[in-house]
Amino acid sequence: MAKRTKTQRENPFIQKVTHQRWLLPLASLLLFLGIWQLLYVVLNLPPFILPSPAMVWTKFLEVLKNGIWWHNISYTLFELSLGLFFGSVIASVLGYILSKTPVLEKLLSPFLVGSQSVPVVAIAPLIIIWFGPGLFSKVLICALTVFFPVLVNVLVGIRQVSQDLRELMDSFNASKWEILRYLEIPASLPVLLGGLRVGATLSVIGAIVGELVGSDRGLGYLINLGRGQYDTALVFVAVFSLILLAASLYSIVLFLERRALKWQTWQEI
Amino acid sequence: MAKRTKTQRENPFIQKVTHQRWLLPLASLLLFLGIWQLLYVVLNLPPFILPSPAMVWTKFLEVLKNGIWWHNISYTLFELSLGLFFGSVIASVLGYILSKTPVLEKLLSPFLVGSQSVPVVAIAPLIIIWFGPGLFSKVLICALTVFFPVLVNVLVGIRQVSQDLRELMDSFNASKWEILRYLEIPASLPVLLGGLRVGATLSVIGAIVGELVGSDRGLGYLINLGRGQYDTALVFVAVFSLILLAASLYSIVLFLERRALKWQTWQEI
Amino acid sequence: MNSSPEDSLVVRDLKVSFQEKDGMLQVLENVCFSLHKNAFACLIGPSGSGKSTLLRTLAGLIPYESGSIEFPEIHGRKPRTGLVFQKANLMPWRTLAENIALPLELANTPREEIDQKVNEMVELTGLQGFETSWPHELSGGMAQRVAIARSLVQDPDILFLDEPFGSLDELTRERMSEELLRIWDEKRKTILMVTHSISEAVFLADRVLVLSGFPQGIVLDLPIDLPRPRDEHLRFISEFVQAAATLHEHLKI
Amino acid sequence: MNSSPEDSLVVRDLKVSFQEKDGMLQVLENVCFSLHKNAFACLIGPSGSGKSTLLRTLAGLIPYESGSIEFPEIHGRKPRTGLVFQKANLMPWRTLAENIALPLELANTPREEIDQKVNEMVELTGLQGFETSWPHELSGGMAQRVAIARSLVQDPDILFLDEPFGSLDELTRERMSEELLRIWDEKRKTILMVTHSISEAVFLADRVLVLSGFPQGIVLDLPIDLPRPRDEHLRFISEFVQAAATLHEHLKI
Amino acid sequence: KSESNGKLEEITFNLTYIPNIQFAPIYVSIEKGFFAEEGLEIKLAYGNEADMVALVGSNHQQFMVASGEQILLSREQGLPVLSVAAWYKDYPVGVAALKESGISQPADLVGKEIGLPGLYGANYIGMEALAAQTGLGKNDYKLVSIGFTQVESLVGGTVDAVVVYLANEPVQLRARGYEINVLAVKDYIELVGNCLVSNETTVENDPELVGKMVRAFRKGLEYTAANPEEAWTISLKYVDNLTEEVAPIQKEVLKESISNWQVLPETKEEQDLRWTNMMNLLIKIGMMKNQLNIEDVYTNEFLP
Ligand SMILES: Nc1ncnc2c1ncn2[C@@H]1O[C@H](COP(=O)(O)OP(=O)(O)OP(=O)(O)O)[C@@H](O)[C@H]1O
Ligand SMILES: Nc1ncnc2c1ncn2[C@@H]1O[C@H](COP(=O)(O)OP(=O)(O)OP(=O)(O)O)[C@@H](O)[C@H]1O
Ligand SMILES: [Mg+2]
Ligand SMILES: [Mg+2]
Repeated sequence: MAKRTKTQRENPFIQKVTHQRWLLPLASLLLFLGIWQLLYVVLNLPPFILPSPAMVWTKFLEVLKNGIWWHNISYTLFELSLGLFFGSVIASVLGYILSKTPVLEKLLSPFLVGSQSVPVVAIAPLIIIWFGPGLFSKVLICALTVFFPVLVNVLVGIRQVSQDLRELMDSFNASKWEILRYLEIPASLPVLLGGLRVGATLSVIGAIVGELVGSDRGLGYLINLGRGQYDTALVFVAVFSLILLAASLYSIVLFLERRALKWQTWQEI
Repeated sequence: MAKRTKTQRENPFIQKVTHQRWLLPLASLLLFLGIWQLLYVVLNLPPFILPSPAMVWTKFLEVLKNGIWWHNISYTLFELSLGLFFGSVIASVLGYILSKTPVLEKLLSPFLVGSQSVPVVAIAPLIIIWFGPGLFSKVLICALTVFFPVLVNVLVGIRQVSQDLRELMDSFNASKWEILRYLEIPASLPVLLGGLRVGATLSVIGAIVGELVGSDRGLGYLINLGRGQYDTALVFVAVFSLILLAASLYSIVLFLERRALKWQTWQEI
Repeated sequence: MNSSPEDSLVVRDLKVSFQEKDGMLQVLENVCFSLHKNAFACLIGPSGSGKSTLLRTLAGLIPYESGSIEFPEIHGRKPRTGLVFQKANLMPWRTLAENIALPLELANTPREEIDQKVNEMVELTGLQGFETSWPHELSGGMAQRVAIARSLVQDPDILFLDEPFGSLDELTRERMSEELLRIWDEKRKTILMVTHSISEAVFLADRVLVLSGFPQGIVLDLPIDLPRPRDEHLRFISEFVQAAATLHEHLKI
Repeated sequence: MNSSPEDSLVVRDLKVSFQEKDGMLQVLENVCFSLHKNAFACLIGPSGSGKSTLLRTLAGLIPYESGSIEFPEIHGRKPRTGLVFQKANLMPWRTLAENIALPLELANTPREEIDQKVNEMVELTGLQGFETSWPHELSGGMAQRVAIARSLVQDPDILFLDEPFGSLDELTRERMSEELLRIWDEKRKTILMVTHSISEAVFLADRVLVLSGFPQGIVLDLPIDLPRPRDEHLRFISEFVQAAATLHEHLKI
Repeated sequence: KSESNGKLEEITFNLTYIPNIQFAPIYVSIEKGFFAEEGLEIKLAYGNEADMVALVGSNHQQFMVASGEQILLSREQGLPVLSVAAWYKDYPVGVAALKESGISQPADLVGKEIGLPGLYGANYIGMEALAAQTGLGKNDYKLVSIGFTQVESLVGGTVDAVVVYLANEPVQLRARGYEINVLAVKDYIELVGNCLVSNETTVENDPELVGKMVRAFRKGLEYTAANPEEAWTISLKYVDNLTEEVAPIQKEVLKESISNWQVLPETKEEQDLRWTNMMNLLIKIGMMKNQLNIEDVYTNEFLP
């Protein structure tokens, strides 16, 4: 029979590059800063249109020191966590139910699609009248944004589950709940996490949109403030904070993927 | 051996309900209108906050007759088609390339995630300066919106392709192009079309966002106009037109799914 | 056919067909037979005659159009059934050991007991050292052995096996069938096994059922009255050869 | 071992191992053999000994660590190889006929020729009436026959078969092996076939290779000098029984 | 230098927001040929105020309409924009409340929730000006960010009062039968309103062009004030959806707007006062840090 030994075959350089996770993102960051500085110098646009990296950095230190940054980002983070949580949980549950009852899917899908194509500003009055101008509306908008990609990927993911394995579970007389837990969740996880990747990224925009429409706290408010005061560096600080949030969420999902899909990693070349 | 006959087993009522595609959406529509009318009567809000279905219908007929509706929806449709087309094509191509070169994926993913979390209003001046206030900016914003869900699902879909079938193609000495055409595309189609479902729906919002920021044509303009004039019925007409656009796109993708995934339909219960 | 108190499975006039895009595919009709407790029956028949379909129907995975399937109670409770599929049907996200443990986890068995039983099964099927391998890292025969282990670990009363030794080499096959016989004998199970090898059927079973394609059903129900335990030299005695020849004859129909 | 102009495959000192999460899994070492043109060789060995791995390596699907694999030219061109996998490996989105047509489509064969060749193959494998069935609607044996048809349709010079008849009933199996022999004889192919049945190996092959697990490699290379065409009564002559016994002996090592 | 050799010079004119009846003077100038008389052909563009100020400030474009405080705010950030002609007399913002709420003077706002789009922009500045001028302290009232939903929020009872544009929301509310009280900022302090804006480069290098723009613009302004009915008819070509139900209200909006315009230019002293007041206010509420030279932020040299 075959024999297992502990030797390693991989090229140590490639290994280093691919295994040290911070190396490549760092490279991208430097690349980006380089391009930005170049644009700043070459285009020679006034700073209120395109500030230099250094200006933005100075501004960042300033708002960091006077607490404005934390005051606002923490609020957005809070909205966004709630929105992401409720949006993806409800989407998953609903997606599961719909995948089991195609008739319901057909009945509801016009509403679901509709809910995705209504711009918030258009129904802002209704939202504010019904749910008030506070936290709830913003969380709702964020949750709505997250909702759809997760829902669709749950639907697609569950449909993908191998019929043979369904029969296997049936042969053990597994209950619906057991089928969900032991078969459907693990089998659709790759697609599901793909939906979460998109959803997590969109959730940031979702949280911001509500703030842009009307809010006195959060990164969206900071953007409005910066724009209102022609303080473009502040706008940039807020935008980069957003990107940071989105990238962190994305990385968390990627990390989950890597952990959950160990059995699939062999397919990576 | 087994024998094939032409009999049908399905319950004719269920069959009618599930096969006549317009029946269920129609039911949802009626349901929706009913709820709306009920809200209108019960809440008794002034019409500039919540108009009745009849008012919105009258408004629709009016803008249909004087040509405003067509003038604006056609423009949005045009933007959106371009955005959807370029967004999904570029995302698919890039997704394919990234799925083949994980190092590149790691290098680029911060940018890609970043591109998704920047609210348009925040970088509107840059977009307008670089691309002008016209059509191109709007198509660009729309394409950006479509881009990400399609990209992620291409990545996930291609990773899902069965390794056994890859070996089969290799055993025929198939070229990369042949593997793409005969294996990767059909095998990842379910997930890919899932991404397109989300992308198509989002594209509508994408097209509108640009118009809302500033434009004198399109459904986004119509929304601004209606809000500016406190003509809420007009806002509703525009919003329903958006939903109609989104639902049509969604249906087209669903139709494609049904055609392309005939082999999978047996899994529908 | 009347059910006797000794029966553990009674099938009457079973009819099964599949809905396909262009109509119905009739697969089984007129299938009648019963298995008494502690029966070891083999099912043979041409490829596509409906053997797997019959087993899947018995295991409750496919609805039947008409007829009846009865499982009389054993020790005053509904009997547990187990099915080994024709494909290995492993979960790609579970390691070898986790795949074997699946039915125990479903039955809420305590962790320790699971570990112990899984270990037993790994040894029985000769898979030591591969407990943490993923299914895609296993050879065809190893995967099939995992599938067998998975069905045995839950100790079912009635075991349906669909060509379980299909991709095992002859030695492993012999070892596995010996084990199966031992378990059957020891635990008094009812076994219905599909095989494509006539000699394997005669060698192992008390009875061999021959399933012919639609619409014939079971065309032969041949009792095999060879002494047990059976060993290799039996293959050359005349009853064995006779039975094999009869089966061969009936398969050709 | 020196390669002769008559060889169509020469393997020297082949070494293959898999990268797994906790180190390397050594599977093949010291594998040396060559097949001459028009050879029909069978490969047997215990489950997990590396038979499938060897075939997949020969077909170019797995990189090898050291050693060499050579395919001398045939008619002045690189020989075409074909591989039948141990699993049927059908594309679920292609109908039965489209699955068989795949290699022809890859070779840009004109549509008419494809249709005609596919029809031939469907008949050969007895799958008439199921041309438009999806793979999930086929029985295990039917799927395996589709896989065989798919490999034969492209008319390769060297054919690697991994337990192609594993899930076929005895009659279909006989018919398919006869067909294989006919094609081999007619078209002068080189065939290397993995089987788990010693008697099938002796019955079909010119040579039987016995592969033992790591690190032994090919432990026996037994020529079978039985006359052709072979028929059933051969199974009872002493050379046959002798060869089978030798193989049985070597498998046990 | 622009030359009037029969061919018209094409100029982009930026209007904030969307086509609107309040832009009637510009539509009139185009349709009546006042721009063409000066050798100009106007291309209208609509968009966000801040974006447009940036475009004009960077001399990507030359002319726009903007609120006075935007000039101060953007100048502090280094955008060389300036007002070349005043349009509105006063700051066009006020606080509106339903009559039944009993709010009829600034002191009544104590302890109330006041809705406004956000803590930035003209509404916010107007509110702060009103509060500062009438001695209301930061903690006397509560500002609630409600986006541009003032009318709905007031009617729906979400807030007690809302900050509004005098020419718009009050008209809308009254037209729908709501009785309201409006506390107009202009009644308490004189601040600059909307202006025609250009940038320093254009003013220095092409004063002739600026003169032409101002002349044509003012002609339209005067003509509209004198002939509101005709101006209305002309605007129909530019503003969509002026239907039977919307039209009367929008006519009212136009009327209200006209009453706020500087059809006759004010004196330099009056203007200096408005700009200085605005600058001091912005500094007081922390939106500006440094004093600017008032001479730089506007010029009357192109006025008649
Ligand atoms: N992709 C893989 N990754 C890691 N290990 C593998 C992989 N494929 C096979 N192996 C290991 O290689 C060894 C040989 O496998 P192989 O499939 O070649 O056996 P085999 O001789 O074909 O057995 P069988 O008769 O059961 O099919 C086994 O121990 C198996 O676990
Ligand atoms: N899910 C299905 N949908 C439609 N037809 C099916 C399905 N499963 C099996 N069939 C058809 O039913 C018939 C019997 O199939 P079955 O798998 O029972 O044969 P089998 O006797 O097990 O054959 P083998 O020995 O080849 O495994 C075949 O004609 C097959 O095409
Ligand atoms: Mg079968
Ligand atoms: Mg194998």
